[in-house]
This record gives sequence, C-alpha cells and structure tokens, in this order.
Amino acid sequence: MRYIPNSPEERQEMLHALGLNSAEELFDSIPADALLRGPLKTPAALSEIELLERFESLAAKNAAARRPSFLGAGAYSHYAPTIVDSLIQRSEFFTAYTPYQPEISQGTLQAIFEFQTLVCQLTGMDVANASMYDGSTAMAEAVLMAERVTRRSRVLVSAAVHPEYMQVTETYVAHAGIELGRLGVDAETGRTAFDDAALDKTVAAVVVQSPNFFGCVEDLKALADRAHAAGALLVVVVTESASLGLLRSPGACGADIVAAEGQSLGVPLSFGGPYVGLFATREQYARQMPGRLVGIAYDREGRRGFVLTLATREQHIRREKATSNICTNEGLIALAATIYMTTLGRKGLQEVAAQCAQKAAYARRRIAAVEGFSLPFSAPVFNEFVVRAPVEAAGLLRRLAAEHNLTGGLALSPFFPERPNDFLVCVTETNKRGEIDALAAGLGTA
Amino acid sequence: MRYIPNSPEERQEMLHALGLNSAEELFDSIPADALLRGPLKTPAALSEIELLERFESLAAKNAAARRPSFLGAGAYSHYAPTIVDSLIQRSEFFTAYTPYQPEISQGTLQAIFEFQTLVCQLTGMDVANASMYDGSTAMAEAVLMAERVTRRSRVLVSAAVHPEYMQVTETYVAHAGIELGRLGVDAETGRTAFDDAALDKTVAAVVVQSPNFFGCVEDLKALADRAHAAGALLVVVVTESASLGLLRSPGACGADIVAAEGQSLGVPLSFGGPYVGLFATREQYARQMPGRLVGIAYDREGRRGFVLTLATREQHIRREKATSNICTNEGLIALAATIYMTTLGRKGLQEVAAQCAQKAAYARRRIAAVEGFSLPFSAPVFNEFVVRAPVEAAGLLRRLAAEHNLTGGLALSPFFPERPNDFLVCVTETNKRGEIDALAAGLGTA
Amino acid sequence: MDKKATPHITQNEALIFERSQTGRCGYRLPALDVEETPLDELLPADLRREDDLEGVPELSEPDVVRHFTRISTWNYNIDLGLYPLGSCTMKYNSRLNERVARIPGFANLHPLADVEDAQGALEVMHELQQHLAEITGLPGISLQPAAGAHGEMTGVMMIRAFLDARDGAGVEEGDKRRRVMLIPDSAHGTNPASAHLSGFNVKAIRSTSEGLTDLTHLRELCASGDVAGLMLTNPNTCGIFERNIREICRIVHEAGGLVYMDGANMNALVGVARPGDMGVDVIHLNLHKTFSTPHGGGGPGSGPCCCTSELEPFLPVPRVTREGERFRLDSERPQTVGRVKAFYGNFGMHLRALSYILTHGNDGLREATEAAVLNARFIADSLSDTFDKPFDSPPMHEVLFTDKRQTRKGVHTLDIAKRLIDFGFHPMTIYFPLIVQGAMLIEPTESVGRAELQQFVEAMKEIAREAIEDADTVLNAPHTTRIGRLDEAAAARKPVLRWRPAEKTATA
Amino acid sequence: MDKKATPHITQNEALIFERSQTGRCGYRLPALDVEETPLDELLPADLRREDDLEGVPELSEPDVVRHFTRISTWNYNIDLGLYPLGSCTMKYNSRLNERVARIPGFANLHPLADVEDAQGALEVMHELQQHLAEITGLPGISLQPAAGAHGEMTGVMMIRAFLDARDGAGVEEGDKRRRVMLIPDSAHGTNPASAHLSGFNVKAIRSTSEGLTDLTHLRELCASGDVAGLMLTNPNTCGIFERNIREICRIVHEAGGLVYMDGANMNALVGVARPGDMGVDVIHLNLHKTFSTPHGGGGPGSGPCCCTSELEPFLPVPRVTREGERFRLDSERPQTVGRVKAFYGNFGMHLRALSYILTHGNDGLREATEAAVLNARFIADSLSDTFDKPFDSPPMHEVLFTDKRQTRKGVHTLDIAKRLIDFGFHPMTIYFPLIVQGAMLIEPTESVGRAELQQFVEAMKEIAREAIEDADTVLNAPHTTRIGRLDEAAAARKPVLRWRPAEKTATA
Ligand SMILES: Cc1ncc(COP(=O)(O)O)c(C=O)c1O
Ligand SMILES: Cc1ncc(COP(=O)(O)O)c(C=O)c1O
Repeated sequence: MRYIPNSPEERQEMLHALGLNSAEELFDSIPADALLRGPLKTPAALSEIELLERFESLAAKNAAARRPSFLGAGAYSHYAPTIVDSLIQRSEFFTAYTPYQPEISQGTLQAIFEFQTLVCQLTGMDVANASMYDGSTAMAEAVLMAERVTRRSRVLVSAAVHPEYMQVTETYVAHAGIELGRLGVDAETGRTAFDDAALDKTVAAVVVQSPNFFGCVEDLKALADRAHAAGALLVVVVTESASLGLLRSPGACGADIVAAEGQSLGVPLSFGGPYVGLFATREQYARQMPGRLVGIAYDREGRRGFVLTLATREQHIRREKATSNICTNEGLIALAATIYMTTLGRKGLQEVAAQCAQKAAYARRRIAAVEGFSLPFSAPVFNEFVVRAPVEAAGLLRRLAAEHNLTGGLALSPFFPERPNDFLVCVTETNKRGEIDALAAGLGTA
Repeated sequence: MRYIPNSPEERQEMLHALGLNSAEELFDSIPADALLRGPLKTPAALSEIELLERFESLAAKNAAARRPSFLGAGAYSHYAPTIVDSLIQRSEFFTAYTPYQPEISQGTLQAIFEFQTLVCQLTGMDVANASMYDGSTAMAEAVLMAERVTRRSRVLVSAAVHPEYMQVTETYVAHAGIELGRLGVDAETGRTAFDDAALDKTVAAVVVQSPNFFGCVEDLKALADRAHAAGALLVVVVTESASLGLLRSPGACGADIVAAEGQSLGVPLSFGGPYVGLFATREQYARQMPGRLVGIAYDREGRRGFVLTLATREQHIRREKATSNICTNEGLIALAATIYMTTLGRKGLQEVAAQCAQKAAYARRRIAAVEGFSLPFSAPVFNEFVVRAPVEAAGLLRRLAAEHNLTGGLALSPFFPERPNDFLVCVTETNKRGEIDALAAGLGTA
Repeated sequence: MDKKATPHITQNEALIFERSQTGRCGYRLPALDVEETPLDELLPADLRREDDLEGVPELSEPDVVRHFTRISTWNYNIDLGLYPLGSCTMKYNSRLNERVARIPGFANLHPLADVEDAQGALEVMHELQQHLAEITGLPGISLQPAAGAHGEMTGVMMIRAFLDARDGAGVEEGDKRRRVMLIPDSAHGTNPASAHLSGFNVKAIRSTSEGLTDLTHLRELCASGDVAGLMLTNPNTCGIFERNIREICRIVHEAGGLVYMDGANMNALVGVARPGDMGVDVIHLNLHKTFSTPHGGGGPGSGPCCCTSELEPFLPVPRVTREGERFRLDSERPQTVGRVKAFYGNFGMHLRALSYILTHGNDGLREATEAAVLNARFIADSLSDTFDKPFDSPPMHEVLFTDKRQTRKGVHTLDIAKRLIDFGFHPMTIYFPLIVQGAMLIEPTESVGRAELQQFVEAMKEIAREAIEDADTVLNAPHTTRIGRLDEAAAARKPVLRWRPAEKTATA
Repeated sequence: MDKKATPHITQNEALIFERSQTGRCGYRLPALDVEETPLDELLPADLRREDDLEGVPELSEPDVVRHFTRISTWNYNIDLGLYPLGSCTMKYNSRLNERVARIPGFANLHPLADVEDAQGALEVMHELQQHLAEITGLPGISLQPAAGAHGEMTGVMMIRAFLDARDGAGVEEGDKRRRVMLIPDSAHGTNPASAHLSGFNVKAIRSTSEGLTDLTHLRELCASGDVAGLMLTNPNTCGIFERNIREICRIVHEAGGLVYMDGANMNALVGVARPGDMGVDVIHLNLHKTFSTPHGGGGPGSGPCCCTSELEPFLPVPRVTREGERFRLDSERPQTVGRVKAFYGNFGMHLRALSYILTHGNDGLREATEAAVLNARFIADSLSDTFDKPFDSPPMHEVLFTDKRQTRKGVHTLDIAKRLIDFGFHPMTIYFPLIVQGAMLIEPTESVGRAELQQFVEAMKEIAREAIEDADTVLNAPHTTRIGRLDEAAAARKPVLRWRPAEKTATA
C-alpha cells in the first residue's frame, strides 16, 4: 500500500526482530473467535487515476452543483478568495493536531486567537470561543449554557429559528431538564411574535434568529430589553454571518449569547459540512462557555505566546462536570473564516453585505412584479425572503429546475406544511443580475 | 489594487516624507516627452470572480483538452500523482528565486542535486545540469557543446529528429560557425540511415533521437561506435523520457551527451510549456556544460550543504565567454520531475514504461487490422508509431475528431509533405483500452 | 537569547490586527449590477451597524498571505515528521483526499438541493456507510455526528432511547429507569461528558494492574440493576486490547445494559477484528483518526455512529437510504433520538474517508493496521529498558510508558515531552490516561518508516541519558523553538481571550 | 553548535537516495487492460535496460511528502518576507494566477492539437501580445522565448537579420557586416553572452560617474561604422533611468545600428513610460519579474520579445495572429530568425501574466509601478546616511549601495548580506552591477508595506552599527540557519555533482 512506508520485507524483518513469525501474532491478545476470518468485503484498492474517475463521475450526478441557485436557509453561496483555500492547505495548518503543545503550535494558536477576536468584532460580543461544530450545535450549547448561567430551566425559542437548529436543540436538551417553549411568528411582519405572558421568572433565555429563517431581520433590541426585564438571557442565532457586515451586531442590541453559523465566511457549501459554529458571549459568562479558548501567555523571557486556557471548563479535566463534551471542533474551518475575514477586511465585509442586500432588494422587486407572486412578510430583510406563489411551491421549483436550469429556492412546505405555496429565496453577491432576471422570468412561466 | 500593501493614503504620506508632492515626481528623470500621456489602453481591473469566469470560458474553447487523445510528438499525456503539484505549490518552492544565497536556499539546492542525480540515473550518464529550457534548446546547446569539446564544426543530425528541435538548433547555431548536415531515414525500418561517407574528421557530433520522431527505437550502440570511430560525439535526443524506464539508457549505449525533454515526468501538457530540458554528459565534459550545476559543499562545522558551482562556465562570471547565455532555467519544473521520479520510484517508472509499450503494441495490432491501414516502419517502437492511412491523414483525423470525439494522432504532412497519408499515434498508460478500440473502430469508418 | 538573536521578522509576526493599516484592501467584488436601492429603503438605520466594523483589520492580499504563511511555520505538522500523539492516530493525510473533497460537483453542492439533483453525494454517503458497517460489523449507521464526542453523545442517547423503549418506562417513572453509565477510569474525558449530556450518572470502573477493565468491579456495579450500559475503549487508552471483551459484553448484556465502544482506537483493528463480532452494540468512529481525514489544528472531525440492527431505529435522522438505484434522505423514523446536527454531517470528511478506504482497498486496510501495530510494538520493545512500562501486555497500536524512572532526578513527563521537540519530534500524548502517573502514550501509526522510528527511539534514549547526566537541559527544554514554555497558570488566572485596540483587554 | 542542538530530524533530512528502502512503493497504476505482449516481442533484449534502474529511489508516498516538505522549510520565500534582490523583481506571486494556469482546459491541452480545437489558448496568447504591445509601445511580439536571456538572444538575432536584410550583405561579405554589439559595462552577464551566441563581438561602453551610459564613449564606438546595435537596460542596473535615452537611441540609429532594451527593469516603467516611445527597437520582458509569474527557485521564466513594425518580419515563428474571430499559428514568415523553442513558449506563464494584467487593470499597473518606485526611494532615503550610495540620482525601482563605509572594519557586502538573514530578510543582490565595488542592489518591489520596509531599514542600520561595534557577529553570520557559510571554492575545485551509492562520487 503506497501510503505505508515500511515495505512488506521491512515489516517481516521487524517482526522477526520482535521474535514474531507473522503479522497475525501481533493480534494474539484478541480472542480467536473475535478475529475476522477472511478479508473485509470492501472493494479492492484503486489507483489515483481510477479513484478520481470514480469521484468525478459521482460528482457529475450532483446536477444542483452546476446550476445558478437561490438556496440559502443556513448555507450560503458566497465567493471565497483563492488564498483562503491555498493557505489552509499548507501542511503546517491542515495536518496539525489540536494545539496541545504550545511551543510548536503557535501558528494554530495565534490564528484561533485572531478568530476569537474577529468573531467578537463581528457579533459585537466580548469573548468568543475557538469554534463549535456548526451553527445548530452552537445554538444547542447556548441553550445549555443559558441554563447554567441562570439556573432556570425554561427556554423560549422563536418559531422563526431554522427548523433544523430547533431539532438539534431538542435533541441536545432532551435529557438536561430543560423545557423548550415556542414563540410564534407574526403572520404579517414575519418577525417573532412576543408573548409576554410566557416570559416569567422560570425562563432562562429567549432564543431568536436574525435574520430569521424567513429572512426577516428581528428587532433584537426590543427582544433583549424584554428578556432582560424578566431576568432571562437573549440568545441570538445567526445563520447568515455575511449579514453582520451590514446589520447592527447582536452585541450592540443587547444579546447575551450569540450562536452563529460561520459558513458564509469563506467556507464551501460542501453538501452541508464541514462548517463552523461561532459562539460568543459577554465577559462575565466566559467561564460558563463551552468549547476551547485560546488566551495570551508569556514565556520566561517575557515573549508573548498563546495557549489553550480555562481548560477547567472542559471534558479532559472536568469529565462529566464539563461545560460541554466537545473536544475536536472545527479548527481548520475557523482558520478559513479567519483568513476570509482578514482578506475582505473591514470594507470588504461591508461591501459583500451591501451587495447581498442590494441584489436581494432587486430580486424582491422583480419577483413581486411577476403576476400572481407576492411577498407575504413586511419586515426588513437582508438577503433572504419568502415568496408566495400562486401554485404549490415544491412543484413550481422542480419545473423551474427542469425547464430553466435554475434552483429557485427552498419550498417551505417540508418544514411548514401550512405554507404550501411559500418558498424561501436567497440572493448573494454571486448571483448575477441575469440570473435574477431569469428567475423572475422563469417563475412567470414555470 | 489589492496586491499592493501600501494604501493610497500611506503612499501619499511616504511621498511627503520624501519631499515629493505627487507620484508623478518619482519619474522626474524620465524625459517629459517619453512619458505616457493618459492611461494604458489595457482593460480595467477584474475581480477574482470575473477573472475566473473569463479564463474558464477561454479554456472551454479548447475542445482538444477534453478529448481522448493519441497525440505525442514531443509532449505526452502521462499521469502525475497529486502530490507532485501539491508539493511544488508550497510557497517555499514556488516563490523562491534562484538559490544565490545557499544558507536560505538549501531546499531548492538539495532538490536540484537530487534532480541532477536522477537525470544521470535515467540517462545512464555521469553528470547532469540543473535543467535547460526544454528538450529542443537542450539539443541546440548539445550541438554547441559538441563543437566546444571537439573543436570541430560539422554536425550530422538525423532526419528523424523532431522537426521543431531541428529548427531550433538551426536558429541557435546559425551564427556559431557550425554546419548542420542531415542523416536520412531508412524507408523500411524508420531508423536513421547512416552515411559513413559523411562521417569524416570534421564532424563534431552525430545527433539522433531515440525513440525517434517516428517512434522507432534507434540502434544507439551501433551509432555510438561509428561516431566514436570518427572521433565524433554521439548526442542522443529523447523527447519521450518515459521510455527511459524500459529502453537501454543512452549512457549504456555510449552516448556522450543526452539532451532530453522531461515533460513526461509529471509535467502537464499546458499547450507546450513550461517543460524542462534534461542535459547530461560524461564526467570529462562537465566543465563544458551549459547551465547551472549544483554541487556538495561544507560549512565550517563540516555540515554538508549544496551550492551552485562551476559558475566560471556561466554568463554572470564569464559574460560573452560563457558556455551558454542561459540564466533562469526551469527550476520548478525540474522539481516537479524530481518529485514525480521519486514517487514512482524504480518500479513505478518501469511499470509506466511497460504499460505504455504494452498499450502501444495493442494499438498497433488493432490499427494494423483495420482495412486499408498499415504500419510503414519495421523497427521496434516504444509508445509511438506511424500509421499509413488509405486516405489523406489530416482530413481523416479531422473527421475522427468531429465524428468520434477522438484526437487520433498527428498528421505528418505539415512536417513531411511527402507523407500525406501518414500519421503518428502515441499511446500512454492513460489511454484506456476502450479508447484504443474506439480509435481502431473510428479509423475504419471515418 | 544571546546577541546573535535578532528581531527576526518571520519569527516575530504580530497579530493580524496589529498589522492592519487603514485603507488597505485585499478584496475586489464585481461592480454591483443592479439598480441601487437607497440604504434607508433597504434597512432602517436602527437595524444597521453603527460601528463601521471598527477593529476588523484592513490588509492587502500579500499582507494576509505573509501573515498566515509566517505563523504557519510555527506549527509542527505530520508532513514534517512523526506526530506520535497517543489516541490521536496522526497518520498521513493524503493530498489525493483533499483533491477529491474539492471537486466542484461536491464542494458547490447545497445541502438543501433536491435529492434528485444530489444523488452523487448521497451515493458517496451510502457507500461509506456500507464500508463502515462492514469494517465495524455493525449494520446501522449515521454519518451525522461531527466528531468523536458528538458520536458518543449520539450513541449513548440511542442506548437511552432503546432502553426506554424496551423497558416501556413512561415519563413519570423517569427516576426508575436505567440511568447509570459505567465508564473505566482510563477513559477519555469526552466519555463521561457525553454520558452526562445524555442524562446519565457516570460510575467509574477500576482498571486492573494489567491495565484492563476490572471484571469483578464491573460485575459488582452491574449488580445494582440501574446500569444502562458501559462505554469502553478497545484497545483501551493504555493501548491494550481488552481480551475479555466478550465476557465484558456478556456481563453488561446480562445486566440489561448495552455496550458502547469508543472507536478512537480502531486503527488497531480495521480489517483484523470487528467490534460487532465482539458483542459491542454501538460505536463511534473517528474518521479524523482511523480514516485519515486531516485534523486541521483541531478539526473538523467526523464521528459516525454504527450500531446493531436492534438500535438502528434510534439513529439520528435523516438517514441516507437506498431504494433500487436511487438514494433518499429518510426522516420517517419515529424512534429516532432526533437530529444532532443541521444537514447531514461533515460531508467533506465523508468524501475523504471514502477516498481513504478505496485507495487502500480491503487488503490495504488490514495492511495499515498491521503496520501500525507493528510500529508500536517496535517502540515498546526498543524503549522498555529505558522507560517504565506500567503494563506488561504487548501493546496494540500505541504504547504507554511513564516517567517513573526519570522522576528521581526531577525530570517529569512534561520535560521529556518538551525535550523531544528539540529532536524534531512532536511529543507523545502526556498525562493521559489518568490512571498511571506521568503517562506517556505513544502512537506512531503506520505512516512512519523504520528509520524514523529508530531516530525517535534514539531521541528518547538520549533524553533518558540527559535526565541523569544533564537534567537542566531537559528541564529547560525546548531550546529550539521561537518561544519557551508558556506560563499557562498565569494565563488562566487572568485570561486575555481577544485582542483589543490599545490597552483594552478582555479578562474573564 | 552548543549542546542544546541535537540531530533534529527535520533539520537533517538526508538525500532522497539515502532515504530509499528496497520494496517501498509510492505509486499505483490501474491494471493493464490489454492483452500482454511478451517482452521480447515488444522490444529485443539489447534495446532494453539492463540495470533495473538501480539507484533510483524506492519510497512510499508519505516518505516523499515528508522529504520535500522538510527540505522546503530550508528555503526563504516571498510569502515569508521581503526578498529585495535587485534586478529580480521578487513581487507577490498571486495564488489566483496559479489557479488560472491549472484550469484543465489549459493544463491538459496538447500543443499539437488542431488550432481549431485550441482557440482559447491562442486567444490567451493573442490578448497577452496585445497588452504587452501596448505596455511597451512596440507592436511586434513573440511569446516564444522561455526566459530573459532567451529573449535577448532572439532580439539580437532579429537585429542581425534586419541589418543583413537592410544592408543586403551576402554570405561572402560576412566579415564586412555590422558585427559589433555595444553593451554597457554595468549590464547583466546574459547580455554579452546572448550577443556572443548571436555571433556579435561585444564592446563595452563605460558608465559615467553618475551611473549613466557615457555618451562620449558611445559616440566614439559608434563612429567605427561596424556597430550593429546597443543593448541597454533602462532603468539601468544601478537603478537609474537613462535620462539621455532619446539621445542614445539617436546616436545608435544615426550610426546605422538598432537599440535593444533589456526589459528586466520594466517594473519601473509599466504604465508610466514606454520603451517604444523612447526610440527602442526591440525589448524583451521578463514575465517572471515584472508580471509576477513565480520564479520557482530558478524558473520557469518567460521572455517575450517586443519590437517595432520594421523588425516584426524577423520575429520567431510560429506567430499567433488573428483573422476575424479566429486565431492562427502563422509560420509563413520568410524573414524570420527561425524558431527558438519547440511549440510556443512557456504558455503556463503567459496565462499567469495575462491574469496579472487583468487583475491589476490599467490603473493598477501604473499604481504598482508607482508603489515600487516609491518603496525604493524610501529605502534610498532611509539608508543613504548609513551606507555609501555611489550615485546621486534618485533611484527608480531599485537602489544601489556599496560597502565602502563598512570595509574599514573588514565588513564586506557578503557579510552584510549574510547578516541580513538573521533579521529574517533575504539579502539584496550583491556584487552586481560590476562597475561599483561591493555593490548592494536593493529592489523592494511594490509588494511590501511601509512597516516591513521600516524593519528592513532598521536591520540594515543595526548591521552597520554592528560592523563598527561587533564586527565578528557580522563576519560570522548567518547565525540562525541550519548551516553556516559554505566553502564554495572547495566545492568548485573538486565538484561533487551527483549522489552515488557508497563512495563513488562524480568529480569533474
Ligand atoms: C479515546 C478517545 N475518545 C474520544 C475522543 C474524542 O473525539 P473527538 O475529539 O473527535 O471529539 C478522543 C479524541 O481526542 C479519544 O482519544
Ligand atoms: C538585468 C537582467 N538582464 C537579464 C536577465 C536574464 O533574465 P533570465 O534570467 O530570465 O534569463 C536578468 C535576470 O537575472 C537581469 O536581471
């Protein structure tokens, strides 16, 4: 096998030097009846040429990857500068382990420290961790953390949070003694409808997403004030981190915890993963955070370096009393996001956000002008919005794909059966005007 | 401009600090009437997104790049393992300059030393240089060197040498007082026809290619003996270096100088370049070689290192008396070839060569069996061979491309007008049996 | 540092924020190609940022490249040399796998694309599932978990759901249900943390002097009747195969519990023995260990969960299934524990793992296992005269030593680890497992050749010599890095977790 | 090295041959899919290798990756820091350009494909030609030369062919023809070497105390009547613009010769002034300098030749031309100097250069020139108090200093260069141009920011201080590299140019 340095002859020599006759003897401690008889029924080895052909032909079956698309809903088509992928492919980054030995892991550690800072800057929060698996698990961890911080056990989640995020949270908290309540959606604005009655002293946190699943920008400031008045935390979920280039930051609105998906920041769609969860909070809650944290440390000569810190929150020290079970996180994706954010920089992040919003506004105008189509929600949006079709949306979108080679958006019916004709359209800086025009035209005829 | 660190404001500050008011003043020493008035008439800047779209659409016009192909004739489709390209893309290699400062260029220097050694091993020669521009210029330099070594001025070149190599050599020697004579091709065998009469004491060298342009393997041993008997050198040109995995090395046959194209060793076709010229000779001629050489050197503590050496042959020291004017060579491509050769290794190089020869033999059988087609030459071949069609070859190949989506080979008529129906077919390890069958079938019907 | 040392620019690269210069720009977008909507119409001012993203750096592209290239050189990495972190399986990360993951038809595929237009991706996942089932001997699979700990959580939640379904306990009777998860004291910290997250009470099982699970203690704990299951790592974190595995499974099963296997150490077993054949009910695999998907300085990982057919109904949704020639995403699983991640897991890692499996072939998978175990044996054999080896059994893919013989001179595991750096090696895993003092857990993997193993052995022996003759050199190591040992205690006391302009720093 | 230094594995990587182990294998081919022909039928034994490729290494893929990764870390590179080699224009090598060059429709295109099936590639070349014509002000172009020296050879051969055609000299009168090429004594070595290769006799022109071409000497040499032309670098290799360029061209033209410009220093002029407008007849460009195609540790380069329309018929064939919407390869040029390279030049570099031009845009090209010259000025200004600046004129894109002030203490240019390494910088070009003693030619390019320039200036000043106060530190530099200064003289006396098994070594 070409990845194994020691040749069969070398291995035979090594075996002999150990006093063994065959490789089988290496496994003497395994009970004979537990040993595999015969070879695995997995395929025989492929050469590089064959392997690439194989995967290319599988990839070719993913027609959706080649089509102009208006899908968002938690995963966004943004353009990542070429250097993002080249830099993360340096062996020094991608083949390193978690930085347990700081003297020879300063590259990773400094990059994480920069990542933490950038996440704070974007979200407007004080401290951020080294990453979570993704936005959905970040939200679940935020709910668990809110319980730790407040010692209260009810959590109210907006119905306009990404349905899959809600499902993940339900799984995570199922055995944590947390009760999840729901806040409805205002049918007119598309924003979370606040039910003051539900907000009593048992509520640990109010969880909203902004822009929410329907694309509507929530009034976070108002939500924060109400949550805080009841002694609850405001957890803000962000699936479209590009919006942070334009929207007031959750921190500035009063959020206590921000749980975001960082995929928009230079990470390929890759059929849903790997992405990167961003997790940030206020300074006073830092020791309640899940996940790794990197902090500044100095050596004996006073030179600045970086180390994993506050490890007493973590599983390898605290075991079942840890703030989370997370160990491996999304290091390399966090690095990609860091490189993306620094390459775009202050102006670039703003420009991407502005273009997304501008193109979405244009798309809204074009689509609203199509006979029979309307925009059911009135709240301001960033780059996603719900369209109401005169016909059943799922079928319409399939026809659009087949006849116009366009992925027009996401039918809401699988998540919201009561919305058969609604679909979610997402526009980013990568959608050209021509594509938007084609979408509007296609909707008119599909 | 995003590649320029100093922002316009920073540059303005720097200008002021220098006592200048504007960037124009930087160019005060250029006569005003030589200054460009107005902007260059080149296009405005493109973003990455636009640029990639632009080049992708240009690339899409190269239909030949997507088609199974039997083109060889100096450029060959071999498979390069993925690590070749990943490793040469390390900044440490591709963004370094010529290793003028050995203490911080040992990576490049050691790799070149390894390259030189591998070239010696493959060609069977004593010493090799750090590379030439390509095979054709290597041949031209070999002819010039033969003159230096022998102090004779006639050089006999086989008519079965790649015609473009011959043209390049003609250009190079036009003003060097060297007379190029030609050796014919045996119409039956396809090998160089030796004319003993031409081989007098004025002949500096005999130049043959093997496998020659028609794919025929020359009898190098016999040629060497005859050249040496007349006090001339034998220069062996190799365009298909993959053949060295199977064919007796030029060195073992008595060659004095080997000038080869290394493109087969892991280098993409890339429409003809960059490729890499291999240049090797006998030990006693080392100081007559053109191009850079890397040798071993030691520091004060006795640690082994590598340096550019024998620089007194070169232009930066000897100026017009240098053995060549070459300065920048094909460093990174030589590195790619080095990585390719070491990855394939002893067995892999032999296996690639064996598969090429086997598949070519199969293709010969299949094509010879097609009604009306024949193989005009009888000499043994490696992976290229001439096919004689019953019709004019150029038109036949065009029909084959249009109707069967196959590039069937190279019509010889542009180079050899007397061979209207002949074309050159090349088969490598990347041509699948199905492609060969399709070729044979296509020839039968096109 | 002595006078020869200088403010070497690549060794002293600042934070990216400290490098920022107002007005620099590393990015260009195509010009906006639609009519511009006035900003206030787009979004009311009170929803827009007011801070102009202050503090976010401004840099040109070369600034960014230089910054990250420079700091990258401060990292050790697999491509440089042996990275023998025990329990981490730092094997060769093939560039071919990276290339596969970047094929545009995968990289540009949106997770919510119509399944009909994403058949290739689903086929990849389905094929990987089949191979992992074959490798583990456990037919039910979900690729959704994003890492090992995530797989653990998923697996123990499945155990819980299974038991509740089996035992028919209603919510009201909650407290009566099986809520004890047994975990050996040698286990990785994620095991108890995951069990806790799933609402279990953790009870530790002692290890024997042989480094194995103490059967007597296990039986004792099982007798209580409230045992939901056991989480076992095998080979365990001492690198020893639990040779009583069948007996262990029997005890737990007979007590009504299920056996969870932490598959972090599967590199010792692939192609040789299958957990399913040993009695294991559910396992997670670390694709970022055994199947070589790169660690990336701390992730992404992928922690698929494999289980028996009894447990299969409880796997997370959606499941990737096959119907004739078509692949589907199936969420109609009423008994599922639910969803543990948005979308379908770290698909990019699935691609790499499948590429690994296909590149190795079935014989290559076994060959890798043999080579990995052989390398660990070689180290065990070569170093057992020099370092204390707390357990006699021949190790599987990793070998455990301690610093017992070196502590006399005041040299501890940490010092040995730091000194290894000066020899060009990454240290082994230290102070884990917790059951031996001064643990040094060495896992060479199959990706290293004899000569380099020998160099490692010599470095270790040299350090042992130094520990006697020149302890200071070891105690002050490393000497060859741009910074020395960092004061972690001080860092944790007053943590600075982010950069701030001027002197504002975050403390928590 | 002191006792802290150890046999660090990544610092002591052996030669690849020393790493080889019989039986290792890093490659796999698909199985042969055709009926096998017996070897003897394929090829008679006396044409086959007998040596079984002995000595060629045998390695696994991780061996190869580790080897080249390790040795790569011994290189300085642009992505690490300033690489101020004068005359080399080590600017930022964009990864975007690398990506463009690897688009399969280019990378997999065979050079002998039917032109109808390679229209995209020809369009790339044609477009690049047009832009280079606009940039140089010289309309005739060939992209065929593979590097600067190759372009020089091509250009002077064109001059020769033009003169012979113009002057109508027959072969018999060879000796009477114009066979003298004038080249300033400050010129790069390739200039005389290329002129010689083209059959010219080289005569050197003196430089003035201002570092400019000596017009009096030029006139004198031109008076002889046998002058074919002048090869001039502008800005010259002292970094100074030849402000008499129009006069120089006039003198040469009036003497019946042509003016060749070595375009290595075009980074000072792009978008600001055009050689064609100054009277230059033919120029080569270094795409691997001015247009940022990577140097790759010594190539590949690309040295397009641009000329006036009078010289155009003499350009190498084939030419890339346009006819309506189609692009052609045209070899019907009876006056051509011939072909200088198989196929069409280093096409991969053409792609990168075009990508550079399009990414910058016309304003960006000028901006880069301004930034490059400004950076050189900044250095000139900052260091002129510390180092001897032999010529007063403000420099263009590079600035020349000497070691005159440091030699008193025995510190020479070489020492200063080596000491710079300890500060993390690549040294400048040293001992070139030859016309000043102890030359240090510094070219920062536009790809470096103010802060790093300042660090460079401080390092240089610090070295100057050390040269006075602590000369030994400078004389023994570098101190921070894995090897010290190498004995180049000994290496050249008994050269070992290749590895051989055991003790057989090649000496020449
Ligand atoms: C034995 C063991 N179990 C579990 C884990 C956790 O896996 P992950 O880091 O992927 O969450 C690890 C890895 O560190 C481990 O070594
Ligand atoms: C002034 C000058 N002329 C010519 C050359 C030769 O260019 P190349 O190395 O591309 O052949 C160089 C580059 O080293 C140079 O600096």
